[in-house]
Amino acid sequence: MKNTAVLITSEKLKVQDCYDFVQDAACGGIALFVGTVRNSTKNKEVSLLDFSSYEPMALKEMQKIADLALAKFQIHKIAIHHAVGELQIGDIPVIIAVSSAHRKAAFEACEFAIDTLKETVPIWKKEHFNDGEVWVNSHP
Amino acid sequence: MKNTAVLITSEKLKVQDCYDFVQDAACGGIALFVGTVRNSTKNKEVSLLDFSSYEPMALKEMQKIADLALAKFQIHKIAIHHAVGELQIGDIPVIIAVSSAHRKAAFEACEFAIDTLKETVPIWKKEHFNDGEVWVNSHP
Amino acid sequence: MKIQLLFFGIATDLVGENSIFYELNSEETVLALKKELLLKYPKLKNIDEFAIAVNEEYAEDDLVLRENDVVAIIPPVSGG
Amino acid sequence: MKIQLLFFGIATDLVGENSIFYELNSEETVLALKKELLLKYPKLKNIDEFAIAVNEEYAEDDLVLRENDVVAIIPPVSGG
Repeated sequence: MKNTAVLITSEKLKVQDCYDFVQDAACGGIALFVGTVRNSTKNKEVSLLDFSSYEPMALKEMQKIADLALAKFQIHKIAIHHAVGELQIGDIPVIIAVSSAHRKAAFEACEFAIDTLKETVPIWKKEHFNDGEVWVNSHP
Repeated sequence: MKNTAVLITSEKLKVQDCYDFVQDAACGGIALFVGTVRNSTKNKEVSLLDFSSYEPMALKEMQKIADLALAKFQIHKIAIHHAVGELQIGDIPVIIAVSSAHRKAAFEACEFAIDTLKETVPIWKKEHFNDGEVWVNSHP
Repeated sequence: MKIQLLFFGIATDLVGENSIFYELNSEETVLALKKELLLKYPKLKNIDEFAIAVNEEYAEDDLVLRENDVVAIIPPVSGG
Repeated sequence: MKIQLLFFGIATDLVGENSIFYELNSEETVLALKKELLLKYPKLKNIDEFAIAVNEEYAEDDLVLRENDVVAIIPPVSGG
């Protein structure tokens, strides 16, 4: 039985899909993190975000995170879904879902996964403003 | 604008309802905890759970948790939903959803809320087994 | 003076009641009532411990009960 | 010997390419390639820093590149 699911897609992400993957009769709790596109960054109004990825490597890095989370924490299953392409305010770039018998492990694994994803997975976000655009994190 | 939602219901809980309540254009992340009914406890097979509450007081205690989470953590909104009545394996007794600009606060508030709910909210769980039933936590 | 007693969870099963009216001889504390209840309903000793809520708020042992208070017997909670 | 270079994120914009074939004079390290790229594409200095992935894995500076390696220029990631 597969206990990890990693996905990069240009379709809309669905919380229910991640929930359904990790849900299990043996688990007592599910922790989820859902990233959402904010309407501003550093007090500047955002119009949309554009996500691109180095897809085969990004999937490998996401799989490493999922495998490491399973090794480090007492969890049942983990799903890591990331969207690419243009996202509007309120859209969902990322979902992490983790199921476990006891909730502490699910929270820890969920936070570990999103923290690590933001450090290692080759996905890039360009913020579009009314007066221009900027690649996030890329400038000195 | 109301930034807390507390609910006790005998209807099925819906993750989407809690998500929709906390989602906000100003928030960058949503942390959720979804409790689910496990098929066993202490290696004994569970057939169903029966939740009862002292409803008016339980709602007050849930509201206190929501208000305290808003005061303690930099979060936007919080929803705390709890089901009562008979629940089957895989059903959802509780959902906590928290939105915030930055994810750390959402995780902390979500974990605080479920930990506190389990300590203070007057709701009781009776576990039914094939050979009997037991009120959880009640015996010396 | 009269108060209302509410029983929940295992306490309902042990006492066989959900709600009763109960006569106090005088204004007395929550602690005094707890002791009375354990004498009147010795089966309550089967619970690990129980808290008391007065008018839907957890009450300390030294709170003094008043006429018409709604007093709930709260066994260890197990929501979530 | 020939390698393939892939550019992502801001690096694509700065270099004006997604993917090119690139000739190395000899087997050389990732660090040597980084220095060469900064000379050939001085605009890459506008990025805070960049990592190198070889065949879809992050590479240390001392890794020696081989014929036909797929070498990706990885600006600071910003997923999530």
